[in-house]
Amino acid sequence: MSIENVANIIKPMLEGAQVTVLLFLIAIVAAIPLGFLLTLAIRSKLKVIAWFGHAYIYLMRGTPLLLQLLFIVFGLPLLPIIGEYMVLDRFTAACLGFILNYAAYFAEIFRGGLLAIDKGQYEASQVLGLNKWQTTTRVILPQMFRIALPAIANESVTLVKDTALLYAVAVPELLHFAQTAVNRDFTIMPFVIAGIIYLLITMTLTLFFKWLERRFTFD
Amino acid sequence: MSIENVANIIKPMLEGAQVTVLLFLIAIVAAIPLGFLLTLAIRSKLKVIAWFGHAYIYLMRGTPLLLQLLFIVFGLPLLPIIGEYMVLDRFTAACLGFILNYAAYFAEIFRGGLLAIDKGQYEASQVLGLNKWQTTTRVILPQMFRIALPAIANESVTLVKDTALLYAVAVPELLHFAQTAVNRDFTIMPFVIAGIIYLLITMTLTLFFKWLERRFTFD
Amino acid sequence: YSSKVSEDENTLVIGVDDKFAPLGFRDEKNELTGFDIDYATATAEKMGRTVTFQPIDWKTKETELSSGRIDLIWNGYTITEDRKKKVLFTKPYLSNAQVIATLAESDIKKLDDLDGKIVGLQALSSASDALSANPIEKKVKTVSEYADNVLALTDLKIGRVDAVVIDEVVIDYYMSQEKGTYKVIDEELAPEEYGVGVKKGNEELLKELQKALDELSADGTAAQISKKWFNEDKILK
Amino acid sequence: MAILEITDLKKSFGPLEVLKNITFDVTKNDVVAVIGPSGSGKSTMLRSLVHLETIDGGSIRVADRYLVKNGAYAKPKELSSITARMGMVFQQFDLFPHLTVIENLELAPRLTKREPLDAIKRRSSELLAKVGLSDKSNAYPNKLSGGQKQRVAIARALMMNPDVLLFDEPTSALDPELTGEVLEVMKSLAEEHMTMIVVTHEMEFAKEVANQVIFMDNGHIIETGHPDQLFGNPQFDRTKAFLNRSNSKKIKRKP
Amino acid sequence: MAILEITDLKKSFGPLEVLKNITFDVTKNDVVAVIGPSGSGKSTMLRSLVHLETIDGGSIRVADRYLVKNGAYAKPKELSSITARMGMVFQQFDLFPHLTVIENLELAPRLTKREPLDAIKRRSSELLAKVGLSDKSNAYPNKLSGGQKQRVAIARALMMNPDVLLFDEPTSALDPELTGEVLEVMKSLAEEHMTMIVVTHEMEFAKEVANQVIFMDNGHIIETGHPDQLFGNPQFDRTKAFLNRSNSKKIKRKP
Ligand SMILES: Nc1ncnc2c1ncn2[C@@H]1O[C@H](COP(=O)(O)OP(=O)(O)OP(=O)(O)O)[C@@H](O)[C@H]1O
Ligand SMILES: Nc1ncnc2c1ncn2[C@@H]1O[C@H](COP(=O)(O)OP(=O)(O)OP(=O)(O)O)[C@@H](O)[C@H]1O
Ligand SMILES: [Mg+2]
Ligand SMILES: [Mg+2]
Repeated sequence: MSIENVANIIKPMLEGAQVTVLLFLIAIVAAIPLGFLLTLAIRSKLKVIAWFGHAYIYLMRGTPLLLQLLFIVFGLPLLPIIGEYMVLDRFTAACLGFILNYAAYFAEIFRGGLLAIDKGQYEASQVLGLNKWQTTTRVILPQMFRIALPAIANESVTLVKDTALLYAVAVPELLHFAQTAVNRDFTIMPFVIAGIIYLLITMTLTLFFKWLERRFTFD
Repeated sequence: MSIENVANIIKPMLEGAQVTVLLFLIAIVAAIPLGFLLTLAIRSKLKVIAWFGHAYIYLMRGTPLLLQLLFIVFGLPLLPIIGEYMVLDRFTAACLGFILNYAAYFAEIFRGGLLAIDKGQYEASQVLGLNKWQTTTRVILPQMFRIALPAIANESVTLVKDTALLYAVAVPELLHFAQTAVNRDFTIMPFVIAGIIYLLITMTLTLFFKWLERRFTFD
Repeated sequence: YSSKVSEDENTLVIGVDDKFAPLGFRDEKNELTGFDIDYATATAEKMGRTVTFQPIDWKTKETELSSGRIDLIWNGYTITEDRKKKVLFTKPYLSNAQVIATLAESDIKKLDDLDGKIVGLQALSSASDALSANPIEKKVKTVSEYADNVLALTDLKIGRVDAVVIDEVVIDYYMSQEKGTYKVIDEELAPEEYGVGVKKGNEELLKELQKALDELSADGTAAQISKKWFNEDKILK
Repeated sequence: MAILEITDLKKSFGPLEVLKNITFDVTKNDVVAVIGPSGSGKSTMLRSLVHLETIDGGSIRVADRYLVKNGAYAKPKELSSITARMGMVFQQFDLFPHLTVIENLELAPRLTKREPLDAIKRRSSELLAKVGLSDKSNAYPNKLSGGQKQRVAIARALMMNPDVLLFDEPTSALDPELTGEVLEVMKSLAEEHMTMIVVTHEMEFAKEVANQVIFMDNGHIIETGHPDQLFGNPQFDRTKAFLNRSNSKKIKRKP
Repeated sequence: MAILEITDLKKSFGPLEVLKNITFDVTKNDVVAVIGPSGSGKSTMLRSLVHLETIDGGSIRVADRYLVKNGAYAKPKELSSITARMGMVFQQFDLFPHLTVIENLELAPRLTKREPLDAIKRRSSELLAKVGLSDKSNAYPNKLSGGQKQRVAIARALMMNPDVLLFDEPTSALDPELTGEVLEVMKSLAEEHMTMIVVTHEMEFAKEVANQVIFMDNGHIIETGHPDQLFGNPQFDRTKAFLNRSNSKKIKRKP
């Protein structure tokens, strides 16, 4: 296989990888705050809101992301009446699916993080005269974030890998171009290259989170 | 939508669900012992074996399962010379992909389980005259299994959801038939039904593992 | 379901896109049906073989064939020069054209109207080859590639694409099923012909297959199947 | 006038009456030691004073204002300005693990006090010096020993300039070797006439530093008095029994 | 003849020489108490006897067979039959958490002894009765108190009919209130003439039960003798210093 050939294969794949990375960034930036809101929802004193939050998380974690993507991309527009307002461009729809799904997973992570924070932190803050908002933003969130960091790292790597699902909802990304090249050239190389690209992305991400964890080790 | 219609939709989907369940069972039954062997490999005193185990796990966890499936189903047969012996029937190939992938995840779980077992357990066994095999099978494994159970439960639910990837390698399963019905009838119902079927499967599994955990709580 | 590789020599495994009406698709009972399904069944019978249909992802059809997991690609498989490099073709048995389908009320009337529009088509299909070969391709805004034609038509109906490049045979069928939803613009992209694909190097199977096809054509069975699906005899002699 | 006046305090957790009828005063500059068996309600009483527990009846007056009067709490707005007069030091230190020592001291004043930043900074370094930890200013809590942590917690409480400082078993979570340094700091505070209420098991400290000892049992104050009197000549059998038990426990300890 | 003869034992962890030259005998029916400061090598010495540590030099003879002779270990096959003569009880109990009390006792005999099952069962219920836990036979370890766990661990060791029983600080992980019950069991074993080596901080126990005390420091045996002599009239300064320190510690403890 000539170098030119390889370049020909790699170019579209790298473009596909951009879609992968873009989806990843959009999804993570939106899913983390949404997940936190969801955590607040399930801790809410209003039973309805808490119940809704739990049901949502249960639904999202109990069904495949791929089904959710198919539902949003191809299903929603078919709904009677409101369907026609649900026509999102495929990439946007896919982003939405990823955000909604990952928010549920992040919510669980944050819930765990909050549980791990000692009651004493709230009490010490109260006795020092901090109000609820100050306690949350200055005392609780930084600690929760730190506790949740390893789990967030894990989930982020999973997210990168899940971007491969775009393949199935016909958003052309890395795998799509790999598959196209395989079918055209009858060689296994494109899969190997795709694997290497994914490994590079997940490795970078892992290193980034390792750095972040070290950065926020309080000692 | 008439009842007959719904029945028409559901029947192939339930057949598809059988594929889902079958794949799940095959994958879990094979991946757990394989994962355990892998755990032994990375704890091996032979550097080469340990290194190979680590590399394998790293590879499997760093790339998308979907890519691995495409690789096994479509890529392996393209290999020069040995390719023609690598042509597995699609379902078999998919099973292989799932087994190889999940073995890596289970290996990590078991590794964690073994780390959580106190050194004292080995020492007490030795002083009581148990040999290595007896120590492993009668003392260590039962405890490791118990410690790993919640993580195994989690991973199993993920596995059920990952069976949806069969859709992308064209093994007709639940989602394939749901998508077919959606396109034919222009209704969103089949997705909803698919979601319910997945929820039922994951719920059953979760309950089963909860029962197992209670069963093996030593108090 | 069945996805076995032909274990016994006597079974023909035929790779089909099971969302390609009216050549191969699923009816309300989820059974595979269609012109190609009937035609292939009759052919196999003629050859004294049993037949298994294997739904595949159209994107991977040549890979499937070369891996030996299927014996034939037979599902509105257009004969092209590119593909001839990868597979053996029978003589063409049906003529077809790649056409532009839009919604009935669309103001796209001719090829040039595609300027700046979003066009959908099936990934790695001859529709994609036909579009690339036409100068208009440079002017369309984006080309969306789908796993199958049905998804492309679904998105046309939903409004995510403005037009779909599709096999005439296929869109004719949909237009007869859902009257008034779609229209086809007069200018066609490219004429073409369907053949059956056999793995390179398997001349023997090709010969055997071609013989059976010729016989079916001669004894009128082919014409009969064509009338069932198209109300006329469209078989190429 | 008493700086703290507690009258008829009542508190139940569900069916469990934990504080039955607690009444006592604290005069400015007093050091009050609260002793009593486990579960007698000492922590609950102390926590009620800073509104970490909501009481069911009785009054708490801090200086000239009522935190709660005959079971009715002050308006929400006023609550925190009343409890702000008291600082509290917990058994588990409860430092903020994500902040350095100096940040732990300065967080609350910066957020809540209308005070120039350099005044805050001056006070924080004075107080760190006072508890003998000037060199740990930029360390994170998990790098400190238990005794150092507790000294930081004391300094942190002092940053708010409280009129009264409450301690809930400040040395119980410490290795025996580390209790000394914390007790030293508390002694020096007493010498500077800080008003303090200390729930403690350290009888030695109570004897040496307190000028009033309160013995609680089962939600009641059984006996209260000067340490010489209460330890030397307890009036009630329950007090005697308790004091005997805690002496004998000491001896049974392994080295 | 001594049932256990330890000669010139040497052991290093990397550059750290932990046992420098340990020599002593244990006669049948002896109760040997090993005392000494933390890090002096007591645990390492004890663990070497049952081959949980591999020594670098010296000899260990058990009854008539050498576990290791001048640094050379017995053949792998023989090793376990030699160490089988010794039972060991650990500081952390190390019961098998997934087995009930009775299963903990019976696991090893069932797997390793060629002995009829009903003999094993008889012995296990006898031994449970002996440590006073007949009623806990089917409980899982995590339902037991620390003291109960340690008594099960002793019974489990006795199931193997060892000639010598080794204890490594059997009561250090226990709440002070629970040490008593374990010491009682050990005392009764001593009365039945069980040969024991006990690494301990419980000086009282050493005084009362042991007939030989070994004082180790820094990898050496500094002094050995009858408890009356060693505690009453220690010959060496280091022994004196150690005994003084452990007395004074006792007093400094908080109640
Ligand atoms: N949040 C709560 N909910 C229910 N019961 C509680 C709560 N807090 C304390 N109690 C109970 O109230 C009683 C008094 O507890 P408190 O902590 O005030 O005792 P204490 O005198 O401080 O004991 P100790 O010396 O052990 O700290 C105990 O029986 C305790 O179990
Ligand atoms: N596995 C090991 N690797 C390295 N060093 C060790 C190991 N085990 C023990 N040591 C070191 O050997 C020395 C002796 O340890 P040992 O546990 O025998 O002392 P000890 O007398 O039992 O002390 P303690 O009273 O604290 O239990 C210590 O300095 C210890 O840190
Ligand atoms: Mg308390
Ligand atoms: Mg030790």
